[in-house]
Amino acid sequence: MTWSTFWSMGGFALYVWPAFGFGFLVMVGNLVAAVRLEKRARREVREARETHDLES
Amino acid sequence: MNGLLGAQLRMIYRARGDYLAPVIFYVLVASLFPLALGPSPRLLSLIAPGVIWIDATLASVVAFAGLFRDDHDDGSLEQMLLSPRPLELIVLVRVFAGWVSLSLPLVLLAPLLALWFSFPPPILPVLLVSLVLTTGCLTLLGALGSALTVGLRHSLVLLPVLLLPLATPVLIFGAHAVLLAERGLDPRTPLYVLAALFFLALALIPKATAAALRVALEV
Amino acid sequence: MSGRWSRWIHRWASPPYFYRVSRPWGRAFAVVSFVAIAIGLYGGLWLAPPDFQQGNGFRIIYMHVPSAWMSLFIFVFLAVCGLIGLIWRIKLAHAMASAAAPIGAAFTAITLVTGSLWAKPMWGTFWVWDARLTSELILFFLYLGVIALSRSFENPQTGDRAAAILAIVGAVDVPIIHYSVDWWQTLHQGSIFRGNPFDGHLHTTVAPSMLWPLLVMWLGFMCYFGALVLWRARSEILLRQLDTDWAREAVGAP
Amino acid sequence: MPLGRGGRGGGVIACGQNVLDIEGLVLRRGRRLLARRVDLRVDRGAFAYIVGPNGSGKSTLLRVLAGFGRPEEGVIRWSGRTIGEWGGAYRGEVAFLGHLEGIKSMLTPEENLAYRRLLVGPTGWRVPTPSPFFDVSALPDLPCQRLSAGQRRRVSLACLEYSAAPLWLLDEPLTALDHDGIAALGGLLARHLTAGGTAVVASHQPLPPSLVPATVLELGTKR
Repeated sequence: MTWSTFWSMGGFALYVWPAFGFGFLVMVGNLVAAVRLEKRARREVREARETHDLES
Repeated sequence: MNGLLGAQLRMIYRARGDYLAPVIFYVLVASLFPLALGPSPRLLSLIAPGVIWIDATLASVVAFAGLFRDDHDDGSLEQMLLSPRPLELIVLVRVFAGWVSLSLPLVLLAPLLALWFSFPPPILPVLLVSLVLTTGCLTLLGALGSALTVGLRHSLVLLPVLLLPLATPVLIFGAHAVLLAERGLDPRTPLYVLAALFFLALALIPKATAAALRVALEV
Repeated sequence: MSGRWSRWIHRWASPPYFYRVSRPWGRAFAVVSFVAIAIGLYGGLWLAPPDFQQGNGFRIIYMHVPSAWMSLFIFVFLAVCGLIGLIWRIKLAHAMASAAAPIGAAFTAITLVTGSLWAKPMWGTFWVWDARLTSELILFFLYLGVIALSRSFENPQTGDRAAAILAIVGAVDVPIIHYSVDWWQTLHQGSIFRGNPFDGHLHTTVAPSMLWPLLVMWLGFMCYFGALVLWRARSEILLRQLDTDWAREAVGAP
Repeated sequence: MPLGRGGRGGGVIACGQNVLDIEGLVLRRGRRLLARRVDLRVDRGAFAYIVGPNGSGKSTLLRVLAGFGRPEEGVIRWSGRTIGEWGGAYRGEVAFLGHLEGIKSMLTPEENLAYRRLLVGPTGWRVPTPSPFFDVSALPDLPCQRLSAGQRRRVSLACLEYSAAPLWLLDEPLTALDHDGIAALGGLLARHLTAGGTAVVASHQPLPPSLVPATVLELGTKR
């Protein structure tokens, strides 16, 4: 397996690389979503604390 | 339990006007296909099983969206949940009453649709048997969907998304039983599988519907 | 449940304990998944010999097949978490389920896209009504249904429990869908296409040099899922315990 | 006139001492915390009166007592056993009157009574005194949809009158009742209590003078 056949994937580069590209894109997208979820969760816990203090 | 069924059917009879809409929807949608695809009998008879099944599935989903909503809105759902009788039985009675009022018209109208789609008459019995089993499964699934979304206002949009994936096996075996019969092949295999699906749904879905009703009313 | 067993479940499933313990476990899973995926890719893309029939195009299976396995595994995971949550009323189980659902949907999407990218060179069209791809498509709609239901209630607990019921019924339906679509395909075998690229290929992959990267990729994906679901579950459990003291300490709020 | 499990040897005493005991209950609706550590004890033959502004958790408390969902923290004991221990049997112990009347609008009052009788089952149903306060035959024999709100409320209270459940949970029972309706409800509740039953009543309106609650629980201030 030489570098040239690796990049060209024996003529299937047009399908193999987008497939892996999309796959890892989505998996990284999941990580980004997880970060945003954690931020939202932390913010809501802080907010719940403030509103809770006001009520009691 | 038959007293409950009697009361349910009496209620349905008195409010029969409300149960007309899904039937009109069913017949109307079926009549759209010749308008869209042209009236040639050969084409229509080819697509007849598919059209009847997709139409029956959509009509069922639309019709069953409100199965438990009226009980929820007038408070009798709370009384049903507080009844010492097994909730699965009460749900089963409600589902059978729903089948009679909403699905039976779809089955009885199938010959009319068959006529419109120049459907070969000798295959009508297979169509009716398979449609009865299909609407049985769809009624049970519709009851589950209605129970899951009973507390929501906009459940009509959500219900198809929940139910149609679950209904695909019923669609496949139901439509293909008639397709095979049309080609002169033996339709018994898909019919047996459809019957098996119906009994599996009969065993599993009332329990899930009862649980869904309890979840919906939880504080 | 015997005393020891229920004590173990309640100790492990208590949110603060889970919140603390899941961090190291999550990191461990993340490291293992990174290493395994790297090795799997190297094995699959570089070492494995090209397939005699499909040349190097077959290498897409190293992304397609593991994510297909994951999409099925995560749906069963949803159903099991739903069952635990419904029966023993363990809030953590619902948090894990609502954390896992989007990941499962993502893997299903990957499977569909890589499947169609693989069908293009082998079959000339991006979409083939093949039995496996079709049941994967239906599984994708099942995921969307579960996620949509869990988010359409303003009370998160009702949403969790309703989605759990749908996931359980869905999990029972998945094998039925799979076999009904298979039966549907054999019925139309003659009319659309002779044999299909996926079935033929999997049974002939006997060469071990092709097989081990597949298993390593699968291990990598499982650990990736483990790390991600624990991470998301920590946020989901916080969202469900907003006004508890431990949540505030965990977030470091005053 | 025995009240309670008619089938199980008549009187209320037979089914335990009918005491409702709530300890450390936390009331939560979705994410909002409504009340923390609610403690309440209602003895046999007495009733508790729940007051508090709208949205303070009165209805939530009654619904939890009726068994709709389990409380996360706190214990509810009825006749010495927690709701968990009662399991399915608890449903026969409770008669719940919510904001909604709980009657079918397409059935006539008589048919509604028959429908509720089927739901509650033989052991949960008993024939009240000869002249029941809420005599359904006095109402027009039309589907309840065409009756007035007050008449519909009388039908749902009639269902309560026939109920043999020892624990009554009444959420705003006085709504849509005229003056003598309120007096009739007072008499109905009084007879239930003298027969050894227990009740929890949540309401805005002042109770009729004849009814003196054993305990008054103020909701809305999170202790």
